[in-house]
Amino acid sequence: MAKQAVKNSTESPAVLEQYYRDMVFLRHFEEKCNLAYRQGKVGGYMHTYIGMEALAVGWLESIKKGYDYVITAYRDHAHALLLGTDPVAVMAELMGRKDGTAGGKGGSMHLFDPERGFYGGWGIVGGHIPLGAGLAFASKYREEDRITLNFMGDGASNQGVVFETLNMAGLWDLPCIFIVENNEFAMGTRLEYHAADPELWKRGIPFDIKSERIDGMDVIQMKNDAQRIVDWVRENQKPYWVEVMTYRYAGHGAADQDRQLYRTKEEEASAWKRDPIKRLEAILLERKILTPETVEAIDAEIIEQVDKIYDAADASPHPDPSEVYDNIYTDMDVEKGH
Amino acid sequence: MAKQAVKNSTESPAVLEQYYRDMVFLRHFEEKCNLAYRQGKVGGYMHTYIGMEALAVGWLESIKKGYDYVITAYRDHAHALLLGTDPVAVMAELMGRKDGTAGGKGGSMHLFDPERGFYGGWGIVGGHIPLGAGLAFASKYREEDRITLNFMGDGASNQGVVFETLNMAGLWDLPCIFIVENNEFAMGTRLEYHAADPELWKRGIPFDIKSERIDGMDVIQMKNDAQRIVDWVRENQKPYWVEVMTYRYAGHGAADQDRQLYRTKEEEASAWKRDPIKRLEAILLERKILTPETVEAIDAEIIEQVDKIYDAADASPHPDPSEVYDNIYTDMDVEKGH
Amino acid sequence: MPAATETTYREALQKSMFEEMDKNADIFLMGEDIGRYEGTFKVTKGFFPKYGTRRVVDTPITEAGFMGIATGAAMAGLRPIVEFMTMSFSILALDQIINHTAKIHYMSNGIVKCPIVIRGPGGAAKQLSAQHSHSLDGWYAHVPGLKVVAPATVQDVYGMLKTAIADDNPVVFYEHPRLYAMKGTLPDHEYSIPFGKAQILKEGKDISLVGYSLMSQINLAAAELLAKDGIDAEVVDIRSLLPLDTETIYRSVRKTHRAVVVYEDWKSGSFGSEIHSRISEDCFDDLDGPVGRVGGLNVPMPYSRVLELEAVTNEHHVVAAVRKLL
Amino acid sequence: MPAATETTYREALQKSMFEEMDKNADIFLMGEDIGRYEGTFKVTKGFFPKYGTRRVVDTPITEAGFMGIATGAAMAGLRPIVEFMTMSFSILALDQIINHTAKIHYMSNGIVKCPIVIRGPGGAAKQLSAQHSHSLDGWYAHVPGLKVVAPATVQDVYGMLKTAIADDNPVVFYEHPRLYAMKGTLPDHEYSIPFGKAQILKEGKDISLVGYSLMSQINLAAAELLAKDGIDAEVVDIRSLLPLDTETIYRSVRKTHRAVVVYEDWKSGSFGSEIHSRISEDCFDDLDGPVGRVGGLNVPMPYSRVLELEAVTNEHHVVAAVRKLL
Ligand SMILES: Cc1ncc(C[n+]2csc(CCOP(=O)(O)OP(=O)(O)O)c2C)c(N)n1
Ligand SMILES: Cc1ncc(C[n+]2csc(CCOP(=O)(O)OP(=O)(O)O)c2C)c(N)n1
Ligand SMILES: [Mg+2]
Ligand SMILES: [Mg+2]
Repeated sequence: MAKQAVKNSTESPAVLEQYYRDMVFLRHFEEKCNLAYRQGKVGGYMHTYIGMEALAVGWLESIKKGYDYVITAYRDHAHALLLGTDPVAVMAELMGRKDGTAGGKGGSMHLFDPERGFYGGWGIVGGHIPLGAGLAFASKYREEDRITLNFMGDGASNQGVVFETLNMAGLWDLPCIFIVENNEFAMGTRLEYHAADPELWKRGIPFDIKSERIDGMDVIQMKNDAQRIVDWVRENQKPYWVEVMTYRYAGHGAADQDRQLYRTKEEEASAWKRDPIKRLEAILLERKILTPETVEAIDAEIIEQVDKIYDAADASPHPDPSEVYDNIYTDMDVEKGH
Repeated sequence: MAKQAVKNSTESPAVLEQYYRDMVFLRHFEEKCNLAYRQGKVGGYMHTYIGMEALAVGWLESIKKGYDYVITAYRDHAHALLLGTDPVAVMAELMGRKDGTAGGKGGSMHLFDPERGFYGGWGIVGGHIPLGAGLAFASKYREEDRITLNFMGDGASNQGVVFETLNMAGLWDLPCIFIVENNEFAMGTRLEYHAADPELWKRGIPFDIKSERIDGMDVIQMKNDAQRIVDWVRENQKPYWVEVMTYRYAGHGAADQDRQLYRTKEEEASAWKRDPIKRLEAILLERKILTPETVEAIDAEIIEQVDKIYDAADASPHPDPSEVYDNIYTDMDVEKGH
Repeated sequence: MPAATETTYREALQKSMFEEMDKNADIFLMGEDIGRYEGTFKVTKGFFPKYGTRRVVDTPITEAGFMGIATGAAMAGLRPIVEFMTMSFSILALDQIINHTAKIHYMSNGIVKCPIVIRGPGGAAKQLSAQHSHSLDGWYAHVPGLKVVAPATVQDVYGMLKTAIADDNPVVFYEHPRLYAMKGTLPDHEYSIPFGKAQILKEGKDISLVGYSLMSQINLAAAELLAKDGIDAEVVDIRSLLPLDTETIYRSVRKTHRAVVVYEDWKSGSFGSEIHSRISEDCFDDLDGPVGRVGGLNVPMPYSRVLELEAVTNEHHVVAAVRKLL
Repeated sequence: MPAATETTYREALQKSMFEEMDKNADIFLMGEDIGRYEGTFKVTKGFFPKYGTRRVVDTPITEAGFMGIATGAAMAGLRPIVEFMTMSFSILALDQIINHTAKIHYMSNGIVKCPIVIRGPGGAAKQLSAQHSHSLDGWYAHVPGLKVVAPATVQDVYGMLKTAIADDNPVVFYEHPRLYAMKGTLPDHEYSIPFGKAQILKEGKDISLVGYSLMSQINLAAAELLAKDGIDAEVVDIRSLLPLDTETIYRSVRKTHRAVVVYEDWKSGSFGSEIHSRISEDCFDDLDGPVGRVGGLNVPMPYSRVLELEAVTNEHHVVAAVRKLL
């Protein structure tokens, strides 16, 4: 399948190199986040996208950035970054700083950038799914041709509100693409222990919603499939349900050090063979779009870029304590004090 | 289909007559409830089963009464009565009396009779569905071979918690039969306005649960299908999802006088042609199990029986005001007073 | 004297919504059976024929789901008015309301707005039993990010709904099933009533009866009964729970030196306890005796009318509480 | 002196559950990631290897669904212990808990029992942001049909969990993420602690500090700080919110004539307000001044540590409140 997609791919070398750079950037960015977490610069819950890069790159390359709507859960750095949110603001938010996307109020799980169509960044598993349908409801109401990408995890796809939303999306023809990032785990729970039928793509069927399962580890194929679906939804103004197969190499979050409780080292090692970055790298080398030297140069360049992001973010001040009261309402204060 | 079932039916005349009597009893009982409501003897929300009799009779004839578990929503008189709950206690509960199934605390929507396996009687649409799965969980945990009948409306089948429950029922192989009483309406909302795909039977599919749609207006066929499914679930100790097609002749509840807001008189008239009681009556007459005279006699006998039930219930005293505090906890009182 | 029309609480709500929907096409209604069926309490009667399926959206019975969809639509700039058939059912949507609707503005540090009205009847109607008779006003009033109002009069329900619809924040608009048929006179001109202003429904000098929604009417009835015994009660109608106008409440208490807080919710742990607590603390030196409270019994609502009447707060309970204090 | 072992709050919980599960095969655990993954806060570590999939049930992330399944199982006579990964997520199961679990006994007039323990960490841990830091204890304590306890010490968490498991009614058992690692000495014999008994954690004569769960530890810390200034504070640990032992609270207040109620929940409309309100009313004549309260800021919990520390109640806030009153 992947071979097929590659053979038929019409992407220019420049575009392929851009996918590569985007994925490498995400990888290094997330690794930096992990480092920052270990250093105590980032706290709370933080979840990286390591291993899943092709998925987000493929989808976000397929939409009209800044026009279409995107929403996801707490594993949200990649989506924001690919939409063009200032990476310094993202990193600063993780560090809880004034220059963060939400001035330090949201943290890693709650990134927002509505100007770029990004509506979060949510922490209640499954809870944002109706919000995403609501974005699609709004664009339909206004007779625009925006579409909404509504990302969730495999674990989230069990939540009741997801099914409620699918029913209404089907009933009202909402132009919303529900994307299950099936990384095989919900925290410490393996897919087969949380889903009665691990073929999650079937969940759109009872609502007469077009549904399919696709691979998310080959960025070229991912982009092709995503584009096909995005175009269909924009054209037909109806929902779509997609299960995308991927893998989470890291622990659930930066605090999860107990991977061996739910999977073996062997399993992890074998999953690394599907690494989307290495996969595209091989193709780029084979096609001579890149050489081992340029690969290394890109890597070095991006590492430096990420270092600068980190330093810039770290230079941002902490919020002033008084800001704790800001922006609860648009027009009034809460009663203050303990 | 109906013809087929009738032809193959092996029920004895006595059994068929019993189905008939049960259905006629339910019909007259519910009509009496309506009368009691109009007289102001019953208050609050009250929902009758008129038109749906074959469904409950068919299912409850298929289980081991008093051993298996049954749970349903607020449209619950039929289920309790068919399980053998004292009809005087049911009527008295509707009237809010001391001799009611819950001493007047529950009312029409909240009948309970755990001794006969009946666990309610619930008012939050869809809310009791996980409870039913929990009953099945308990019987499985104890390695009994009980099964649970878990009834809900078509409208209820949209609630998120229903899908959550299906997933766990599938995951844990709970011996629970989920039965959608599809009477085409959720209060004033027609099936097609509340379900993205009106084929509700499909909703078990994503959870790898055996699923089908069957007719609920022919009691003989209903019983045969129910028995087949009950036997399968008891044997295989796995869940089942069934959509049963029926119709609600009356308004949503006794207070709903606005049927013309959501359906035409013509539609109602044509639905009456499917009346399960008339249908069985025709068969009984054709087979000469009953004659027009015995039909009339049965009717008169049951009307009298229901009159007596009503009178006995009405003779029950109202609860003493002090009972308001009873049975909040098994072992303590709440703080009293306003 | 300005022109006025006799109208019900329900009609006042309708008038307010019609006027606002005519002005702004971004406003739409969403809820169960609100369109073709005209709403269980008939508040939305006439809206579906006028605005059609686009602006009057009948939903499946999936409270969490449609509350979330409305919230998403509000985030994208529309102005939904969500009806819960009864506020009791909003329990199923609490995660959406509390974790999403109420928090998005803060979590995004002000870059996302969520202009939405959540309305419907709350409290006990008549014999609807334990699952359908909840007073959740206190829970909502506990949540920063929400505004919560509960008007008690025809004039207020009209004017405060206007304010709610115009608000750029989520507003929980608590109606009461036992108020819908209540009549009053509505001025013939448009007006709105700002949030955060309590009002004195009846002046008095002996004791302050503090409440909101139906309980303000109960307090008026109690005041009449008390008047017969020569007790001159002042009736303070809070109207807005969050923000709360403590100033007006305190001014009244500082005048009468005595107060009873009256509410329908379970007595223990309600928002009435909060008001009671504030008066007790902040007016400590002005009080001639402890502040009284009258709330609903701490019991799940029973079905039987005999028992239900025991459980629900009425004017005689208020009178008894006042007598105990004076 | 009886033998005792130094142990953590977490270990005390584990010991209590192990002992009860060994005795009664009808007890089982249900929750997210509690089995193979040992629980997010590791409270259920060791249970899955010992009891297996039958009695330690890992669930999908569907709070409403598994809460309802556990409730149904309890109705049929089993004795589930449901863990919410954090009590914040129990918001998604509120309809199940409040409308089903809590009401079945009353709605059936006593013929159905629902013996179930609902447990998990509630309140703010550290930088978990707005959606993961809820104190819902007050909401549960508002609901007739539930019992609600929130132990503050190693001894209590052990003994009260025993009582909760033995109870034939639904019990909401509030733990605190910031207490799990706290150490204390646990007697080596089995015991249980009845609900509805407050305790004096530290005697004092100048003012009563009233709280529960983590806040009782905060109050102890505050009392130490106050002692340095010569203020002798009494620390009243409520332990059980519903039923509530007002007698012990009032006895303390009648001794010290002053009180501050301390809680972590949002200041306005919390269960702390309820306690505050009761003391103010029932001890009116014994008070030398208004009762104080200290609660969490009325803000959604911010992520930034700087801001979070502003929002969460600590011992210095308590000290400041006491100083204001004395
Ligand atoms: C309602 C709710 N329940 C539980 C949690 C705790 N939790 C956070 S992430 C997570 C796992 C979700 O897995 P999945 O949806 O597959 O997403 P992934 O983390 O794999 O991207 C859990 C249980 C939560 N945040 N919200
Ligand atoms: C959660 C919730 N939402 C709304 C209601 C109000 N309500 C009661 S019955 C009903 C219609 C249910 O229809 P369906 O499930 O098809 O059952 P039927 O009445 O047809 O038997 C509604 C909307 C409720 N009781 N609970
Ligand atoms: Mg996952
Ligand atoms: Mg129906």
